[in-house]
Amino acid sequence: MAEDLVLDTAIRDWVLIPLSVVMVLIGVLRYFVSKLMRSFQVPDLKIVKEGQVIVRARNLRGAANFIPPKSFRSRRVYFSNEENGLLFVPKGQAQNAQAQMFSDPNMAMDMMKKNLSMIIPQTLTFAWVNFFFSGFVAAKIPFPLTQRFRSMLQNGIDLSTVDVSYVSSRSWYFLNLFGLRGLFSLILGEENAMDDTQRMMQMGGFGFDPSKSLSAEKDGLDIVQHDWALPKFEHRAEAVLKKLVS
Amino acid sequence: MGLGFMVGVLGVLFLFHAAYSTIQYRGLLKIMEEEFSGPPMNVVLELLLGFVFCISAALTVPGNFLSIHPDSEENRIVSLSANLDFMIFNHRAKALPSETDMKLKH
Amino acid sequence: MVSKTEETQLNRLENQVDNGGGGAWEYLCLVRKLKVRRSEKVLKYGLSILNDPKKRSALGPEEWTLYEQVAIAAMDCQCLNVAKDCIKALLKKFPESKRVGRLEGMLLEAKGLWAEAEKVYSSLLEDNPLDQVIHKRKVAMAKAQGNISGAIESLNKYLEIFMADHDAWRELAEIYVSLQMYKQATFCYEELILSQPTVPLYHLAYADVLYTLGGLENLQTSKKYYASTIDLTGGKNTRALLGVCLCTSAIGQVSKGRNKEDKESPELQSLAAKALEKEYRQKADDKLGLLTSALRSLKI
Amino acid sequence: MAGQGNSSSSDKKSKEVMNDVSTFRAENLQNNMKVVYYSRTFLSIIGGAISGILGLTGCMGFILYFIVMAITSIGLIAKAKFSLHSYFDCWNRIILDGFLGGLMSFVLFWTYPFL
Repeated sequence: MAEDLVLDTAIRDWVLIPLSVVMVLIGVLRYFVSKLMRSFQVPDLKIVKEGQVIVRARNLRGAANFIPPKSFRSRRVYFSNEENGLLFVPKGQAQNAQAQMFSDPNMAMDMMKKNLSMIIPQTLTFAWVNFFFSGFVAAKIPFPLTQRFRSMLQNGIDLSTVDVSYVSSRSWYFLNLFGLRGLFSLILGEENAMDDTQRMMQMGGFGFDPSKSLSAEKDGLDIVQHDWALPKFEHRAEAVLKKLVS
Repeated sequence: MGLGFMVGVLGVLFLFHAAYSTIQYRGLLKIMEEEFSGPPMNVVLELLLGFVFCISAALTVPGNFLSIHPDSEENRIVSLSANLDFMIFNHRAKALPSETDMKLKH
Repeated sequence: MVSKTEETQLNRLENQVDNGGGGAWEYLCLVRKLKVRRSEKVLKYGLSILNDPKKRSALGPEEWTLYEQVAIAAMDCQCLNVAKDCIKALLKKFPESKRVGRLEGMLLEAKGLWAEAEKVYSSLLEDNPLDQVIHKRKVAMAKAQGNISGAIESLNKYLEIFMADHDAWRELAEIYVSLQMYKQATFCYEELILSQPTVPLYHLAYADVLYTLGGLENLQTSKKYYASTIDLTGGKNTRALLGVCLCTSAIGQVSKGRNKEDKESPELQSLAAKALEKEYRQKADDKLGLLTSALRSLKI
Repeated sequence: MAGQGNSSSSDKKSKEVMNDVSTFRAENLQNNMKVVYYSRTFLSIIGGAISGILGLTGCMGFILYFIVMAITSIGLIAKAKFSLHSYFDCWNRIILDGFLGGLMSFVLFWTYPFL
């Protein structure tokens, strides 16, 4: 179809390599900025207590099968009974998250800081790529793609005869965005292997809302089927001893 | 850890060098309008060597596996650590004669 | 939590340092990491490092953690002057640090001046009411004064806030056991099992308390928890093996023959007995006779 | 876990007493999976560079990716000294897990030499 286009090497030196370098630097910069901005809020009693209640309820849910049925049932009642159960949140008191967020200034500040370190560099690079490097064939990807990819990969190039494997710099940006995630996880350690798209989706919920998670924990606890694991342990102990003695 | 890392860096350097020489080679081919079928033999050998180095680095650098069984030697808990937060000081050692020469000299 | 390999490593290092093989600093770090109580060795080797300027400067920032470790060890060994000097050095370096304030409170405790220690702790609590370690020190102080009920009461108040602190649960359990209040102790050990289900020693302690409580149902539950300890330690925990044998014979006596229990795990106790004999033969074969006669008296 | 006296004995575990109640050390399992993830990611990047330098196009490149991933799996199994059950709860943790995770990095480093 289209014969081989000869791409000017200058494109590579002045567009593609700098773009990749910039994205790597942004990733590293974001790592250190988020490290700096990890603000330490002074926890007040209420939040600490609720956090501990949730941890304990989660432990109960997780290891329920390790304690006898009677004590599990008594604990479940203790946790989720209607009057003064730990996980029970009386209807009136359940402020919604937004009201709580505005009432507590440093939570709003923290929200803004998280946005700053994630969304802003992302949109800036994207705008920079679109503004400066659109409208020309930037790179050749080594594997053939179907026509459907043309609109995505070759935006800004209005020729329909160009082979789909020649792409514009925007697709090079996306390729870098996803490709560098592996490299970042190697360089900067496991936890920021999540790149921005995942973090954006995760960021949906507005702030940590204790009352919602308390009732969520309560529902989780109610549906736990207690099946005592200890009888099985006797069989396993027998097997272990048989092997040890033989 | 140090050795594995060095081997990995060496492997990556080999790859860079191979990449560099391939680009030179392609530039040469472009001038002589010949088709690029594959890098010359010595570059391929270099690639293989680099690849082997990288594999060995990839297997050693990230650290080794830990056993997941609670009864394996490294996981089996033989004693609880002393509850030092609740440590009390008036115990029977009060009656024992303490070594007198213990002193912080500065 | 001290695992088998860590224990052997600790013993090896201890012997090496004892007969002058060096490595005192690794030993001190391991003791700190495993949180084991070796006060007299820590005091001796810690001072040998602190009194030698060259070694001390080689530690860099770690020097101050060593000062703290030696200070606490000195209090434990009643060498209060050494503790005072260490705290003075720390105060010079960190004038208003709360950690050093805590050490001062502990020094007052070691001296037995409970009122002043109480004052120091409450002043520290003012600026950080949620400081867990201070609460724990107040509990320890009540215990040291022999006011056990006060210790229990303040520990319960502490646990109402910090429910997931398993060290506090363990301390409460041990206090209840010392007061033979086994019912409450079982509740605490259940909490510990919930927070760390794969730690065999919690299962073992829970089984011990249930066995002491007695009664057919408790004995059967206790036997199951001894079995889970055996499973989690690969059959190498002697106390659990003995526990199984004792439980079986106690169940036999209590139910006097109508033991429907045996259908679930019939050979558990005979296997446990064989494993015990094998272990005794390996480790202490002069006491083998003792073991076999005891097992025979339990009719296993 | 019945068959597992200590980590060195490698006989197969009897299935029916297989621990439906898992008493694994979760943090060690996570550590092992992190090691697998790091090895895979690093080698997918290296594989991408190699296929770029060799000038492979189209499916040849992807075939090389699968070969590299297979070699990584074999290397990891050798590293676990074939007593897989003392390090992982099931086989595909080490064979299939993250097989396609490194694909994007592979593609990126594959296109570099083509520029």
